[in-house]
Amino acid sequence: MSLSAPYTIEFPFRRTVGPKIGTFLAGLREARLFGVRTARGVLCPPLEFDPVSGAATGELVELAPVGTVTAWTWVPARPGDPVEHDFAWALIAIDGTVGAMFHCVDVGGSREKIKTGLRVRARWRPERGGDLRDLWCFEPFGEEAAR
Amino acid sequence: MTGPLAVIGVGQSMQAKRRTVTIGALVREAVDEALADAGLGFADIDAVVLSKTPDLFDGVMNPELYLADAMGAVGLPVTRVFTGGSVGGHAAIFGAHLVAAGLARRVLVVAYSKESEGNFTWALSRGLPFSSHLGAGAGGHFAPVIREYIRRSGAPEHIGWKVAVNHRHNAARNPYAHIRRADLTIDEVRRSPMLWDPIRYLESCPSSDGSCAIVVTGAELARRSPRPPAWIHGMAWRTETGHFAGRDEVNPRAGRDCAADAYRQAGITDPAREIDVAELYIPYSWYEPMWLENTGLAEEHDGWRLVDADRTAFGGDLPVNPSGGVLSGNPTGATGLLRFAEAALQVRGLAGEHQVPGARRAVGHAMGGASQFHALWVVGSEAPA
Amino acid sequence: MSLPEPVETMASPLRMDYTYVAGAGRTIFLRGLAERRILARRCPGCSLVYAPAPEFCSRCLRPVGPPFELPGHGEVSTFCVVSFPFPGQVYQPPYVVAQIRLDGADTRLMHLVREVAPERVRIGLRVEPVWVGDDELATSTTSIRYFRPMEPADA
Amino acid sequence: MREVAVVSFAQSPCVPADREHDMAEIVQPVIRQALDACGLARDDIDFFASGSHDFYEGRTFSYIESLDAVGAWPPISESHVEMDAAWAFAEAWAWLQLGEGKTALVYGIGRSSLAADLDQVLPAQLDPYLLAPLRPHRDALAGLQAQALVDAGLTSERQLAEVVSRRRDVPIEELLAAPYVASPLRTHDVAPPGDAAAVIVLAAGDTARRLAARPAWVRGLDHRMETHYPGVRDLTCSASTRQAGERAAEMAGFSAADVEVAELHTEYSYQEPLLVTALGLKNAEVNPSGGPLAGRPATATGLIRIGEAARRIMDGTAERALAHATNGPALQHNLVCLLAGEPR
Repeated sequence: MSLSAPYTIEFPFRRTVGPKIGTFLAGLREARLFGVRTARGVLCPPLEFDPVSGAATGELVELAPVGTVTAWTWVPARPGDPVEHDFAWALIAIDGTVGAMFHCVDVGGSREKIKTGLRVRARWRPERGGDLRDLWCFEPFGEEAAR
Repeated sequence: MTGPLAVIGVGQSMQAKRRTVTIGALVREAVDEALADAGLGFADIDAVVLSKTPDLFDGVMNPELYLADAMGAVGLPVTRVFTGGSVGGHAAIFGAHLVAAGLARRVLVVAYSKESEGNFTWALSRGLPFSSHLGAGAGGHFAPVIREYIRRSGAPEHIGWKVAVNHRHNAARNPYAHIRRADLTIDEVRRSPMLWDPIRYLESCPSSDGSCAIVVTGAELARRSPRPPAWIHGMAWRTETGHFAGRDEVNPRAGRDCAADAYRQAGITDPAREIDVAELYIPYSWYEPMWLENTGLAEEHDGWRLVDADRTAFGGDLPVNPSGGVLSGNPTGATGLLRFAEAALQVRGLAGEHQVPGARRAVGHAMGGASQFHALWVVGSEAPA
Repeated sequence: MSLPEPVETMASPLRMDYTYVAGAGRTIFLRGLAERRILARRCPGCSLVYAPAPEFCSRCLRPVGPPFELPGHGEVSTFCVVSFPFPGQVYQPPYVVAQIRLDGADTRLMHLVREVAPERVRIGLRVEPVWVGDDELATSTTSIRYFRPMEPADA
Repeated sequence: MREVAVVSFAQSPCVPADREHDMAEIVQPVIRQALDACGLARDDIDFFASGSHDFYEGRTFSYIESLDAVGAWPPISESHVEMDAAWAFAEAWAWLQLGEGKTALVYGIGRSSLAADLDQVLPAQLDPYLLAPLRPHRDALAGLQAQALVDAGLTSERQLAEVVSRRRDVPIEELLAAPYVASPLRTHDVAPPGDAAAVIVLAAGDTARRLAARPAWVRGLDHRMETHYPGVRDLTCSASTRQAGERAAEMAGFSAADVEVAELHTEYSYQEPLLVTALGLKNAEVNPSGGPLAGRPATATGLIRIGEAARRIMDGTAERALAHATNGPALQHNLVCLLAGEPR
């Protein structure tokens, strides 16, 4: 019988984010959402390089933090997840952009309330530090939220 | 083989703690420079090879995935090579193989490390269950090997100090280098703190962020390239297992075999006379005499005499690491490719202030693990016969 | 539109839990250590003796022979003196980390050499293991606390 | 192209968790088995290539240990990819094209079981700034892709259950009643992680003819990368698989439509219909080995696909076969290899 034992690898990496992603994250801290210009339209989040041409992307553009769910998957909540009850990871096409943003959508734990085409808006954490998780999640609004 | 191969583009970032850029942007600096040097755009590249040291160093797994856009690799074959510290050399050779095999016309070889995000010493010295945590650190492995070399060769202790000074003086002529010290003296090296006796602080490599990229192609496209190509005359890699009974780590056979194979391909019979400049993987100063012997540039036990006689200094007849080498900048994932790229710059006549006048044939060398992984190429200003 | 002042860094904590599997060969060696025994195995192909021994000789690829006990003492093959502090260090520098060739083995074992001033350590120094007390014995290389010179004259 | 063929393939059984052997001990018997099967000794091999990943093994430079299984002495010509070993196969095949040697040995080792929770590990594959900080569930991006396919009418939960049912002999209704792990995916839609090693021996030209009664000739091989961020990809197709398949077909002189057997690196059930479409498979038997849904040993999984496809050529039960390997979230990077009983 071989010996075996558990062990842990743990390290507090600290990443430098550069001006483009740094400004995006600073925007989140102010509860503002920024995208970036490319030849085909605005991308949110602001990738540093164009996913089609590889060219450096252009200037940052402020966006209204609302959009439409274009794809989603329903998952059980784990400790440390943004939402305490079950939720959806989703692609959200922010209004005025091409492509979509990956984040989570909170529909109150009811799977039947998430669907492709759902209109959602950003919910911000009350305490923000310039981190992707300052954007707490997206949530339905307007008529659909009431339903 | 489809005829001679050549390097037609070289790019590199500044080597330093790069605490202002993302990993992607750091990689892109070298990629942009290499493509500009070759007068090419992304559309001209057929395949990408990525070199990087362990993913635990910066916590990004399979970085070729996230870096696809930064490397211009979308729609291309991408291979992520890893063989320890020699990886940059292995990546360059594999890139050349892809051209030689007819699988690509031009290959972009990319390498980087962003070690300032984490802690290199930490990643290397993690204890596993059932083992003592000796706390030897990176140099703790190499220092005993150096001691053994000193005993075997009878080299005087100032050799290590002299190499450290030579390389830092060289780095002062290289704008990309991390440690640039034109004023460094032997006395300062001697008085610097002892880390792993016999290795002193100023005889050790730094931990750097940095990137490097090269473009490799075949003869026809190389001749059409806007700037002079570096022709590949010979290239080889060799590996030996790290801890079999009776292993010699001072002068490992894998390194000797690797160099001999590359020289054979290049038609070189007397390397010390026929090579004009060498970029060797020297993380601690004593590895200069050791690798001079291991790569056949000096007789066994005589490497230190070349150092002592100033022959490997910048004005000598066999300058070693005119770029400043690993002692002056060490982004581990890129360090091997930087040696291969600097050799290419020398024979292209494009090394700027650290150009060795009239360099016609150069060696680029990389090694990794417990001196188990070896890669070496010989490049020349003329196409091989 | 005014852009916010960019943030420079973001925290990116990494934590991964794993199981370490020592494997058949290493386990034999580790179980020996728990009994204060250093077990070696000989390759029938090249006759070289490994301690610790893998299951297969990494030169010949043949399964190595049955374990047998070594006397434990040996000599310093080469060494370094760790002379500076760094994060995660267990011992107070300066201390000696040596490659030790155990008598009867062809491999070298990396371990500490203590009970001797670092400047007195030399290649060829005869050393013996100092084992931990019964309560600390384990299937681990920590069962050997360190090596020390065999002759008082060497200390 | 130089004629190059698979002349031997061996693998260890994929077990959920091997707690008895270290890396070298898992690989070594498989190497010996593969060499014995074609009558070669280690010293007869001209080039070695391997694939593994530190994040599965749980330590830096882990692959160095696997070299003990090769016995790299006297020194060998060798390279390693920190990827699925299918890419090591591609490297060895390219090396044999140089004409500098006649034989190459490729090995892959993959241990999915050492990490206690792959949810801790796999987010590290994602963009370190814009995705990884959210720490998505390991199956989240696959769930998104599967749902995108369902929304596009390209598959359905019932069809996914059929893919699984064919292999497991479990009634479809029972499968559909199981809970989701990342909707529309259920536990049985996810390839179960395991530990295994695989070895392939390649040989060129007449050497291959001498070593195997019926070598599996590598007629075409290519791999392609897509962009990374899922919000800017079309998740309903696999452009890189299609591109690699087309390029491989140009080399091979036949295409995926002509193969009788296809071994696909399906880490999820939904990837089978997606890949069948992207490759343009027509009448091929898909994953007769059981595929990764019967066991997924991390970085050995893709190499096993090539080995299983080659096995069918070598045993004479197929004339043309296709193997596919993938890496990255939602099929970001794909490799296609076309094999045949005759060289071109």
